[in-house]
Amino acid sequence: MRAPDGPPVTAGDVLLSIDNVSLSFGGVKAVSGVSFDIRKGEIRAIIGPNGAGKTSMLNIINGFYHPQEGVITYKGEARAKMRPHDAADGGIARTFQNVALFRGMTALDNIMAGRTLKMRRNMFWQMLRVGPALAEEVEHRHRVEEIIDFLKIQEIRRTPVSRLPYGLQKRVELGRALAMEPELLLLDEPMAGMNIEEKEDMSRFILDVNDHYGTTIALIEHDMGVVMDLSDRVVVLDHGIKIADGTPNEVKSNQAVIDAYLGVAH
Amino acid sequence: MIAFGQFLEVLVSGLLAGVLYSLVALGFVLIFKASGVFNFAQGAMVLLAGLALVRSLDFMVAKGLPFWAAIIIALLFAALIMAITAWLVERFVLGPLINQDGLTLFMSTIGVTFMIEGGAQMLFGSDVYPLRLFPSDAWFLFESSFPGGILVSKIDVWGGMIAAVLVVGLALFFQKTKTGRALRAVADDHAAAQSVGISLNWIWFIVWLVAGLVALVAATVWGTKLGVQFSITFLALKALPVLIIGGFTSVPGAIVGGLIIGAGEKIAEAYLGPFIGGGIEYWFAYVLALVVLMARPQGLFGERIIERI
Amino acid sequence: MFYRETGQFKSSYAADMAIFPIRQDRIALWVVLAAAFVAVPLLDFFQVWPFGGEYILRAILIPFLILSLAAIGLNILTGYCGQLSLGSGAFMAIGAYSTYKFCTGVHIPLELFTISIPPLPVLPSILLGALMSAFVGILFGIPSLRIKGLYLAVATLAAQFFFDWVFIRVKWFTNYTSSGSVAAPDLVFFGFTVTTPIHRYLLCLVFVSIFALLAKNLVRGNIGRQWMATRDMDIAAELMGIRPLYAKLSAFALSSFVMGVAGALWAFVYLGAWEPLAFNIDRSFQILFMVIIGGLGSILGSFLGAAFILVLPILLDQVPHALGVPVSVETVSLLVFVVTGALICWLLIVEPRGFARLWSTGKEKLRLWPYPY
Amino acid sequence: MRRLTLALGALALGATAMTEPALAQQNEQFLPALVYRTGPYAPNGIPFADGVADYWTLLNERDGGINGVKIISEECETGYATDKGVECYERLKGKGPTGAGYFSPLSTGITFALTEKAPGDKIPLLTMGYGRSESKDGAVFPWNFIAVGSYWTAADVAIQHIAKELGGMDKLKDKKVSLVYHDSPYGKEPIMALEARAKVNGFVFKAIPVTHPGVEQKSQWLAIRQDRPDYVLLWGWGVMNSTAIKEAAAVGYPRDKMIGVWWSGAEPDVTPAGDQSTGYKALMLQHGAGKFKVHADLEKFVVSKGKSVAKDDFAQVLYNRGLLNSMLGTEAIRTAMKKYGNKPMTGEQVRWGLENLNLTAERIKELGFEGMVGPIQLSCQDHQGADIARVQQWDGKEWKVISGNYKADLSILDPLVKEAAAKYAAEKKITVRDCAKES
Repeated sequence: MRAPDGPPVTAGDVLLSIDNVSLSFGGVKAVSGVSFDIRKGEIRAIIGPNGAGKTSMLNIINGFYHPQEGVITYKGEARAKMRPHDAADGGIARTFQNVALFRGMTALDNIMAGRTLKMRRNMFWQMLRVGPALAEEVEHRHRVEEIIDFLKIQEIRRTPVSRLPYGLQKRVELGRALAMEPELLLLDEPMAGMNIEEKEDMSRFILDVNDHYGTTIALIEHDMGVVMDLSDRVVVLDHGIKIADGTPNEVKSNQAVIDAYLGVAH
Repeated sequence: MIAFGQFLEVLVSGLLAGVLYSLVALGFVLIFKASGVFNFAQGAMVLLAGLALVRSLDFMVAKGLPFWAAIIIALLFAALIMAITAWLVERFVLGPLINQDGLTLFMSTIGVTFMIEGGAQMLFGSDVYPLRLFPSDAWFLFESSFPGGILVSKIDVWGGMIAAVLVVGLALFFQKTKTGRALRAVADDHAAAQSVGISLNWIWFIVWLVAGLVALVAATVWGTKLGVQFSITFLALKALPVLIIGGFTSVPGAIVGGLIIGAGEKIAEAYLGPFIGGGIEYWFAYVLALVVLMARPQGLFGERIIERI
Repeated sequence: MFYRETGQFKSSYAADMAIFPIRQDRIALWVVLAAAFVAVPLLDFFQVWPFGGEYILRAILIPFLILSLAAIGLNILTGYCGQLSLGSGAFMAIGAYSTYKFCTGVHIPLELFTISIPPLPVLPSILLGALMSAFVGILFGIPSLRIKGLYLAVATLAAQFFFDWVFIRVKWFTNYTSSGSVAAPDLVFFGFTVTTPIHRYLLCLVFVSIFALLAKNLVRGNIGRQWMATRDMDIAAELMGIRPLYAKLSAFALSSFVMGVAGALWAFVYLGAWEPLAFNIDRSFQILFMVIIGGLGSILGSFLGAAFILVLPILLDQVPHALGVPVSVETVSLLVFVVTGALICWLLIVEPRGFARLWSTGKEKLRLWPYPY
Repeated sequence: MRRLTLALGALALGATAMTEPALAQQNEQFLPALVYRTGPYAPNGIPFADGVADYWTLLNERDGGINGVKIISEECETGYATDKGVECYERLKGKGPTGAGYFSPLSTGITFALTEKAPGDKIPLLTMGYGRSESKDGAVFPWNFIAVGSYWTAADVAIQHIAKELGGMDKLKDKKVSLVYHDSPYGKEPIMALEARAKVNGFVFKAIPVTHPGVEQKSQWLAIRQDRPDYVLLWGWGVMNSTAIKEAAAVGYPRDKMIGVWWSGAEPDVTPAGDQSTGYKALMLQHGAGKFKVHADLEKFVVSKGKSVAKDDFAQVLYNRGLLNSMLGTEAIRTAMKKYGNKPMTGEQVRWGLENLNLTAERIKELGFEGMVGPIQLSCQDHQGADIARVQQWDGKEWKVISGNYKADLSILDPLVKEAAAKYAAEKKITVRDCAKES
């Protein structure tokens, strides 16, 4: 099964659209009837109080959860039930709320692992590690070094990630997702647990990624200031239902959003 | 009618044999449940308990003590040995390894296995020592309905009853006693248990002690069946499929797993064996366990593994 | 002082990606290889201590090399891909018996046609035998897509016991000998018959060196990163496009292949004649011990673990005799049990990640020495 | 640092142990002993090892060695594991002034492995009553000596005894004989001979495997209960034997219809089953338990001096087998000395001694083994030397001999030996010796 390879999507077109999607776990509704879209090249924020179904939404987008209802259209093609690696094939990359790095590997290897899909030499060549196989490894190492330079993590290349401080782990994780050269980058609370300085760094990286590579980004974030600064459009979820969608300013003044955040009873 | 009688006989003896495997499997479950340690040493503990029991028993009988008095003292002595073992294991091996991952703890219990096997034979000898606590002949039931009747070994029935008492006893221990409740708390969440003042070291000592006593009970039955000797440690391998079918964390699972494995392997040996050459019990038990796992990856009674990200 | 990388600059990524980027390490490797390939044969040739007689070669070095190879095989599966297996013995047995069959000719009369392969030379037989092992490895790896951790470990015992039984019961594998034991044919490689211990040793050394290098290449390449990613966090790995099916089954296949080669060498080079008991559950456990004690996820660790688990009991066994202490064999062998067990526990307490980690911590310290930081 | 020194010290010690400079006196014969005093088969391994050691001690204490050449020996624990056995073999084979005289591994697996190594090292294997049955053919197996009896002899004699109990060979027809065997090469050895016998005598033969180590045999015995064979042959080792007897008792199979091989007929096999063993029969490798003239010497020269390693296994079946094993080995050395002189013998010389061993009734009486073993003569063609065995029965307290000697039917067995040996020779590309040309 391959991810849809539809017609090329240009900036401003809809890259991914979610129509009336519902997901429940054994009777508990996590997401119900949510629709929104993500346009090519934008930074799209998904916000909402705890338990609003934000992470579930990301899990649906990259195929880890399969919604019971609704249609997901990616690059113009509605997709059937698919496995997470098919989403990766289609150019969707992801970071995680609680860092999900490969703890036993170095920062460099973690990011190199992001190149998996781009590497073509088979096991036999890898075993010999000469000629084309070595050339391929070197070529991808170049690309990864660019990312390392970009994220300014040259010093920790060879450090096992389990020994890195949290902020750096988040950065490596971003690097790993970037190594996949994604079309759509999903960031799940990229700034959770960071201090102001780290947040500023991370924000700059996100904007740079969006600028430099033209990567479409969907992010979940709690820090409203960050969301307002970064995002082009915001979708607000509460208890699995979409309560608002629009530019940061529109959303900010939306009464339903204010109520949800202040905890007014429905 | 003969065929059905034979089938019943195989089934009954399989179920009972399975319960005897459960006796060994129970020890694994207790330790895994309370500490997440896959205790490879359980088979060696059965050997140690058996040797301590039979050697002290023989010694006191030779000294002229009446059998009933000798058996009580011998049981107490063996229990004491198991308590000392539990203390040593906790103090010198598991204590220092607290918070390590499962594989390291598993490996350390293999080290413990070597030490117990070597130490037990050094202290008590490496010969075969007969133990006769239970009758080992058989009943022949329903002789009027089936020619020759249905054979039921008495020792297997004893084993079954002992297993039942043991499971009820363990259930009461976990439900009704303070220590038992603490054990359950630890099983649920190590850190939380510690934060409410339950000492992990104490708990681990208790759980190894209980597992040691379970090993002693298993040793009385299996020692009578086989004679107390090194080969008793191989029982661990018969208990493993029982363990996976039941799930590593469930006491009733160990019993149900035993019944399934026992009946399954005996029926396979009796009805499938003749066609493919026999001797298939060992692997059949594991293949059966594998099939169950394919349907339920955590065993029949194990806690469901939920994948999150 | 002497172990520094200061002043060693890499001018290309290829150099930076070498197995040992630090010069001192490279030198150490060459020294070890030279010792293994040149010094040992020389010492043996001149019968210099401790190579008087054949004991060191035949009873220590040859089994050490073969078991290291098996440990590398298991390390690929358990150490790198995180799939715990207790079926190593079975895969070694498949390698051994298949090699034997290819060596003596395969003849399978079927209903419609007959599969008939004439007796093959030893080398292709070993490789084909290992392929068989890899094939079965894939088959028994399929449950790993659903079953994890200790449950999987116990499930791999199904393979262990099943093949124990198969090689006892199916007479075809043993060419219908009356007892079901098998004697290896002569070891002929390209017209040269390997008989003397030193030749056998060199044969094993060549196999082990090649497979260690290939394994090292794999684990530091793309497939190795896929394995480790699957081991460390299988869900995240899948979200990055790593197919668990491919990662796990390729690890099972390669690991079984290497273990198959090790099994063939164990049977053909070390034992010479064998029965299924030579590959029973104890062998599986022995190799798992080696991998854990040596260090999961380390090729070097496989060697260190094999040395520890194999050689330690042999050494301990001889200590009292060497000291002239009159202790009975029984006491000594029981003491060996106790001491080995205690050392395993002690080692795990000191460094739960095994020898490989001790080694790398030691190197880090050495780099800084004499300064504490 | 102190730790490192200690570790290095231990290493150095180990290394010295392995080299063992030949400081030993030149007039000593080194005899190795592969034993298993621990592990699953220890209850059977201990008495055998004790017998082996005590007889060597006796020779040293009473006679000052073999023709004045003192015996030095060293035990190595194999735990019944093949790879450990090979390590022990390598460790011991070069010790002493002339190297190891001969090896007796007492394990089928180790025997198989050593069979491949012994010719290269020129050390004979004395595998008394076990190992490859076809190694009787000394032309193909010059270094293997399956002296006194093979499993095929055993199988044949067992059938003859059954026939006698039934009242004649013709009575065997359509009777059922089942073999309960240890599922390993050891247990499988007799099957070929029994199948051949079944063809000749027309009985129904059934082989029932028991998986190692044999702690669980319920299914097998339920099958026997349903099948009701007239006789059950038992080919077990270690815990399997006593468990079989108990299960037989549980299913009500008469113990006196069970006949064990000589490795299933010792005290550790019957005592764990207590009274249930009463009536159980087993073959004897000619000898049984009990004291003979040699035991009087042992008591006088070894036991009373506190030099015996035996405890309560003195004069038990396997202890006596150990004595016999040592006696055969040392007599072979004595034979070799006649040709090569009274000095330590090399393995090659001991091989000649074994091949030319001729133990007459007089010599056996002299050695104090009268009543334990009959005359044995080995030759290039015949590395077994005797094809007879008796049957004993456990009366609840001790083993009682209940039959005379049966001679195995060589017209059935010899073709099997020839065929199997030829197959081995072909597979291993061995040039078969021409025994007619050798003296």
